[in-house]
Amino acid sequence: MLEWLGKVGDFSLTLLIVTLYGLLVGAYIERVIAKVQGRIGIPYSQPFINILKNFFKRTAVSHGVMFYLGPVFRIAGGIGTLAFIPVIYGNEMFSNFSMSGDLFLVIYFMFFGQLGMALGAGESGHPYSAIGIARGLSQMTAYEVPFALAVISIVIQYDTLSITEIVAAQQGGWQNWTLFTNWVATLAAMLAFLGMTGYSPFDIFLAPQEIPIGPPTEFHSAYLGLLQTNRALFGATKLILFMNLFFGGATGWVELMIKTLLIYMVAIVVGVAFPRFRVDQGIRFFLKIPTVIGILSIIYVQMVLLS
Amino acid sequence: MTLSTGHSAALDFAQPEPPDLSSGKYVKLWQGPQHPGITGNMSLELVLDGDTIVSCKTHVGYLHRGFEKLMERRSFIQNFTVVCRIAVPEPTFNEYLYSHAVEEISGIEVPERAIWLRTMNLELMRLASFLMWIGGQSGAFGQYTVPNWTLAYRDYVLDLFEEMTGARIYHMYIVPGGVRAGLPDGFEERAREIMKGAEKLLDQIERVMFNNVVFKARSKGLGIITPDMVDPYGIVGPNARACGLARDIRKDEPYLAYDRLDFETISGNEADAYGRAYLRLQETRQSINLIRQCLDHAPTDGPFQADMPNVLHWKVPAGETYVKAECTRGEYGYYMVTDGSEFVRRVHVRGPSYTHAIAVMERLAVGTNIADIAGLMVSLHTYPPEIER
Amino acid sequence: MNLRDLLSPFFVWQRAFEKPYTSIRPTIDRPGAPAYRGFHINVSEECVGCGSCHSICQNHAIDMVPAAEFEGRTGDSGLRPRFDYGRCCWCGLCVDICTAASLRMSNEYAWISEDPDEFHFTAGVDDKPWQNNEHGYRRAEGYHLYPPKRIEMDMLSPDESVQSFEEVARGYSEAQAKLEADRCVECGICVATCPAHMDVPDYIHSIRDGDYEKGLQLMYRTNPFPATCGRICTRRCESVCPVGILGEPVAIRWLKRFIVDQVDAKDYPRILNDQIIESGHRVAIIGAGPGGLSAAYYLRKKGHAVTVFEAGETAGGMLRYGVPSYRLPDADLDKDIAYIVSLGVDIRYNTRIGKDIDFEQLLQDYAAVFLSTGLSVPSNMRIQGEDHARVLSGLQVLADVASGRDPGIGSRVAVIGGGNVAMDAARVSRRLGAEVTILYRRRIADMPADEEEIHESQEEGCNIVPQAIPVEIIAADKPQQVSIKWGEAEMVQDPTGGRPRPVLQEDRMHTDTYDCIISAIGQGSDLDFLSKENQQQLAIEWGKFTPGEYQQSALQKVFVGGDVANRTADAISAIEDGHHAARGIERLLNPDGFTATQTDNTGEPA
Amino acid sequence: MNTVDEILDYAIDQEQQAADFYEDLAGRVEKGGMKEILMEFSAEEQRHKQRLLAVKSGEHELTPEQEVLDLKISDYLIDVDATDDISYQDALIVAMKRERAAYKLYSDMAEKLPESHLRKVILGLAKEEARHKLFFESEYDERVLRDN
Repeated sequence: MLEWLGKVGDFSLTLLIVTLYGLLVGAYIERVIAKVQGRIGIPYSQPFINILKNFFKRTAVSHGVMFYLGPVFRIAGGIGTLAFIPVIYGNEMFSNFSMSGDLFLVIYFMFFGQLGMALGAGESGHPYSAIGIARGLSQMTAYEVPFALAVISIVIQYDTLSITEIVAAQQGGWQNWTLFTNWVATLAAMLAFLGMTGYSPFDIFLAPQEIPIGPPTEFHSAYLGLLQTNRALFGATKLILFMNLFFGGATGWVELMIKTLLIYMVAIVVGVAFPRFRVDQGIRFFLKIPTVIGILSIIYVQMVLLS
Repeated sequence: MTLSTGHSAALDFAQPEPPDLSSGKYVKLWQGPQHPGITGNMSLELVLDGDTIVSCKTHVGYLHRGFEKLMERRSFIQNFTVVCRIAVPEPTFNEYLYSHAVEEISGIEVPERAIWLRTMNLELMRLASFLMWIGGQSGAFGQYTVPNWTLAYRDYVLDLFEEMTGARIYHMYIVPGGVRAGLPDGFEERAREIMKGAEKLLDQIERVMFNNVVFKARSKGLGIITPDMVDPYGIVGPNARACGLARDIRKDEPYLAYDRLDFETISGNEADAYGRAYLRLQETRQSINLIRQCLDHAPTDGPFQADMPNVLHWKVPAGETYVKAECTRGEYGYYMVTDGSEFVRRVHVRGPSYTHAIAVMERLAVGTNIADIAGLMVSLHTYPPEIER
Repeated sequence: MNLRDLLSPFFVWQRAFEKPYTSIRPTIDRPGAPAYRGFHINVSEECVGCGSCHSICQNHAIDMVPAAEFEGRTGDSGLRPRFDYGRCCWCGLCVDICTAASLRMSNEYAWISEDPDEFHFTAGVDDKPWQNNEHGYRRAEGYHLYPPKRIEMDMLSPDESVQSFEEVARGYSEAQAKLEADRCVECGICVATCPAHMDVPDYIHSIRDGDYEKGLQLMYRTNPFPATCGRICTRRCESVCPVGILGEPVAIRWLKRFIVDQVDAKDYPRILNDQIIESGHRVAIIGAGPGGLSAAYYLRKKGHAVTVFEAGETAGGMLRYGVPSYRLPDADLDKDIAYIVSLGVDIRYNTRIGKDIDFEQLLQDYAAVFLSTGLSVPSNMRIQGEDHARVLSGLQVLADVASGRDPGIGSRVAVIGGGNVAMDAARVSRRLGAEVTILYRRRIADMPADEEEIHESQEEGCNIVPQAIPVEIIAADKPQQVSIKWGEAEMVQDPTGGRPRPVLQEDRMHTDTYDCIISAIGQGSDLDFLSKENQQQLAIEWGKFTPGEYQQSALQKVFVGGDVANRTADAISAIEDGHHAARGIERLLNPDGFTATQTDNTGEPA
Repeated sequence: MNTVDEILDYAIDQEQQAADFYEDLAGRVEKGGMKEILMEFSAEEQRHKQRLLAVKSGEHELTPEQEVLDLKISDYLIDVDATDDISYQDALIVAMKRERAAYKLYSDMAEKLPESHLRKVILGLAKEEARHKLFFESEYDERVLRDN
C-alpha cells in the first residue's frame, strides 16, 4: 500500500514536470512558427499566464453537468495516457504505472479524452461544437489506422505489449532504434503523428474559418484552463510515447527534451508550409498512403525482420 | 454543378429547390455575422446535408451605416471624409470616385500633377488591397504563414500612405479639386525600395502558396464561374477576367493617367478559386509595375489642386453623372445627382461586392463543402461595407 | 500531384532566417510620419477664433469656447476651438480651412488617460505634450479650400481717372460680386469690429442668394448710409477679416456697394417698409452729416419728429464737402440722404446754431438734442509765414471743388499732410491739372490715410516726399507763388515709447517754390456756438466731447456723436454714434418701452 | 548763483512759477476742456519741482551725461500768446517753448562755466528741461500732428 502511494507521489511529480515541459515546448514552437511567419512571437511566459488567468476566472452560467465534465474527461484522458507510459527509461521513479500490457491501455486513453470532449461539447447545443467533434473523431479514426498498424508492427517486432520492454529493446546505440530497425512502421506512425498533433494540413477540426477554434470556444474560465493544461500535457505525452516507441526512449530528462522537441518539429515543418485538408480529403489521405505503409510495415516485420 | 443549356444562368438559379427542413435531413447553420470565415460583417444562412451545402442565403445589414443618406446631409467637402469608410480596405477608390463625380458635375479640371498622384494613390491602394487579399485567401484555407507575410508587408505600403497622405487607412487624400499635398521628400526612393521588396515577396508567395499541393487540392475546381454567368450576374473585375473575358475599365475606358501607362489587361482561363487567385497575383505584380511608371512620370512640381470655390458654402450645379473605376474587385461606380444646392441630392454607390457576395455567392456555394465556404467567399473578394452603403 | 507542389511549400522556412517584420518594442515608440494627422495643435496667438474649423467639421467635434486670455483682442473673437475626441475622425479639414494657419496636427497618435473628460480639450489653451511638436499635418503650400485672392475691382486707369471727377471704382458685376461673396467664411469678426456692427456675413450671404432686397434690409438695420459706406468706408472690417491673414480680405466694402447698386432708389420705401407711428416727441439734431442723419433716421423710425439744423446749403456734411466725387459721387450720397429725408425728417439748411438759433432755445423747445457738428476747423501748422495768401487749407479746397467753385490752386501744388484729406486734396489737385507734391513728416507706411488712397494717388502721379518736415513758408518772388522751406527727417525710436518719431535734420534743408501750398494736417472742432456755461457743462477733452453711455453727455437732454465725439473720426463711427444716440434718446423719451434687445445689432434697431 | 544749492533753488523756483502760470491761466480760460488740460500741465510742472527737490535733498541724482532725444518741433514754431481762449495746440506750443527756453538758459549757462561740479549740475538741469520739452513735444507729435 505504502509502495503504491509512493508510486502515486512519483507520478504526480512526473505529471508536473511533463505539464510544465509541455507548456514550455508549446511556447517555443509558437515562437518558431512566428519566426517563419516573420514575427517575433509570444514570450515564454505567455502559456503560463494564459492558464493562470483562466484558472482564476469564475463562471456565472451553467450548461449542465455533462458540459463541464467534458474538460474533466479530457484531462483525465491526458493524465491516464501519461500514467501508463514510462517516461525515463531505467529510472524507477519516472516509470509511472508501466506494466506488461500498457501499450493497449495507452492507446485506449488517447481516445478517452476525445470522447469526453464529444459528450461535453455536444451538451453545449451549438452546431459548431458538434461539427468540430465530428470532424475531430473522423480524423482520429482515420489516423488511428496507420498508427495502430505501426504499433502492431513493432509489437510483432519486439514481441511485447510493454512499452518499457519496447524501449529496452532499443537500447545500445541509435542503430537499435525502431526508426532504423523498422523505418517502415516509423514512417506510417509519423504520418499518423501529423494528424494527431493537429497542425496543418490536418487541423480542420480546429479551423477558425469554420468553427471558431472548435469546442474550446464553448468553454471558459477554469474549464478552458483545464483544456489548455491538457493540451500541453497530452501533447508532451504523445511525444514521449512516440519517442519511446520509435526513437529509443530516453535515459534522462535532457535526452527526453531534445528527442521530443525534434519529433514535435516534424509536425511544425510540415504545418507551416501547407494549408489544411478538408476532413474528407484528410480521411482519404490517411486511409491511403499511411495505411498502405502501415500494412507494408507489418509485412516488412514478418518478411524481413523476423525471417 | 452543371448548367442546363438553353437557359440563362440567372434564370436557372432563380428557382432553387427549397430544402425541406422538417425532414430532419438537414442542418441549418448561420455563418456570421461575426465569423472569421466571412470577410466582414455579413451572414450566410447555410443549409447542410452532411458537409454539403444545399442552400445558401446571404444576409446583409449588420454593417449598414447609411452612407448614401449621410452624404445628403453633408456639404460637398465634408462628404469626402465620409466616403472612405464605404470600403475599409480600399478607401481611396471611394475618395476618387466621389471627388471625380463632383468635379464632373461642377466642371472642375484637375491639374496634371494631381492626376498622376491620384493614379499612383489608386495603384498603391490596389497593391495594399491585393496583399491583404492574398493573405485572406491563404488563411481561409488554413495556411497562416502567407497571411502574416502579406499583412506585415501591407503595412509597409501603408507606411507609404502615411507619408503621402497623413493616415494609414482612411487617407482622405483625394479631395474634390485635386489632392491634398504633393509627395514628401524621399518618397520616390522609399516607394521603389518597397516595390522591390513586394516583388520578392510575391515570388516567394507564388512558390509556397500557388505551387502547393494542398492549396491546389482545396482551390482547384472550387466555385467555377463560367463566361455565360458573367453578364447575367453582373460579375466584374478579376472574377470576370479569370474566365477569359478581358474587361478592365483602366484599359477599356481609361481614366486619370491610365491611357498614358503601359500595361495590358490580364485575363485567365481557369475560372475556379485557384485561377482567380493566380490572376490576382499577376495583377498585384501589374500594380507594382504601374506604381513604378507613376513614379517615373508624375510631375514633381506645379499645382495639385484646381481653383476651388469656398467650400464652406459650395453649391454644385444641378446635374447627374455616373463615374467608375477599376478597383481590385472590378468596376466601382458612383452615381450622383445634384440639385444646385449645398448638398448632394442622391449618391448611389455601386460596389462589385454587391453581386459577388450575394447572387454569385449564393449560387456558387451550393454543392460545395462547408469547409470551402470561407475559401470561396474570399476568392470572390468581397467587402461587406460596400454592399451596405 | 507532382513533386514540385509537394516540396515547394517548404520554402516558407526561408523566412525563418530573415529579420522579422515585427518589433519587440511597443508601437507607441514609433513616431508618425512627418505629415501624420495626429492630435491637434493650435497656435493660440495666431488663431483669431474665426470658427471656420467649427463650420467645416462634419462630426461637430469642434466647439468654439471662450478663452479668457484672448478675449478683447482686435480682430479676435476671443473663442478658441475645443475638440471632442469622442467625435473627431482626424480628417484634418479643420486644418485645411484654418484661415490663420494656426491649426495644425502633430504626429502623435497615442494618448492614454483614465479621465474621459480629458479627451475634450481646447487645443493651444489646455496644455498638451504635443503642443510644440514640429511634425504633423500642415496644410500644404498651394492648397486652398477657399479662394485666397480677391476679385479685382474694375478701376479707371490712372491716366483716365485724372482727367475727370468720374468715379474711379467701377463696381462689381453680378458674377464678380457672387465670386467675391463666396470667399466669406462667415466668422462674424467683422461684425464685432465694425463700429456700426453691420451684419456683414448676412448681407454677403444675401449676395450669394441673389436676394439684394434682403441685403438692403439687413444693411439698413445698422446703417442708413450703405451707398456711401459702400464706397468710402474706412472698412475696419476688412483689416480684421481672417481671410486676409493668408490671402486678401473679402472686399466687404465693394460688396456692400454692390447690393446698393442693384436696388433702385424708388424701390427703397417698398423694400425697407419703414412704418412710422408718431410718438409726439420732438428731437433736434445739430449737423446734417452722417452722424446727425443716422440719428435722424433711427429716431424717425421710432416716430419722433426730427428737425435737423445744418449750417451749410446741403446735407451730408463732410461726406459732401470732404469726400471728392470721384470717390463718392453726389448721386449715391443723395440716394442715402433722400431716403432718410423721405421718412419726414425736417432739415433746416443755412441755419447756424448760436447765430440763427440759440442753443438754449433748442434745449427748451425739444425733448432731446443730438449734437454732431463734426470737425470743420483746419489745424494750423503754426510755422512762420503760414498766413501767406497762397497757403490754402485742404478742407477749403475740397469744399470749393464740391460746391463747384474754383479753388484757384495753380499748376504746381504742395500738399502737406498724410491723412485722407491730404490725399483727397492731392488727387483733386491732379484732376484740376496741377502737378502735386505731397510732403509728409513720417514714412509712407506711417501715413494715416487709407492704403488704397496712397497707392492710387501715387498712380495718378502725385509725388509723395516722405520724412519731410515743413519749417517755414516764405513769400516767393511772384505774388501768385509761395516758397516752402522743409527739412529732411530721420525716424528715431522714442525711448519713452510710442511710434518712431521724425527728427529734423537741420543740415538737410530744402526750399521749393509752388503756386500754392495746401495744408491738410488735420482739423479741429468749432464749439463756439455753445455758451461758456454749456461748454463747461458738457464734458470736453482735447477739443472733443466725451460722451457717456448711449452717447449721452453730461447734460441729460444732450447727446453727442460723430467726429466731434470720437477718436476715430470716420463716417462709419459717426453713423454708429448717431444710431447709438438714437437708442439713448429713445431710452430717455420712452424709458418703459426700452428694452436691451433693441441695442442688439441683430435685433430690430431702436 | 554760484553754488549748487543756489542754482537748484533757482530751478525749483522756476518750476513753481511755471506751475503757477498754468494754474493762473486755467482760472481764466473759458473754452470747454481747456481748464483740465492746463491744470494737468500745472501738475506736470509740480512733478518737475518735486523731482528737483529730491535732487536737492540728495535722494535723486541728475544725469548730465545722458542723451535726450530732441524732436526740434518747438524750434520752428511761431510764438503764441497765452490768451483766455487759448486752444489746446497753442497751450502745448506755449509749454514747449517755455521748456525750450529753460533748456537754452541752462545749456548756455553751462557753456560759459569751466569744468566743475556746478557746471555738471547745470548741465544736468539742462538735460532735465530737455526731457520736459520731449514730454510736451511727444504729446504734440502724438495729438496735434496725428495726421501729419
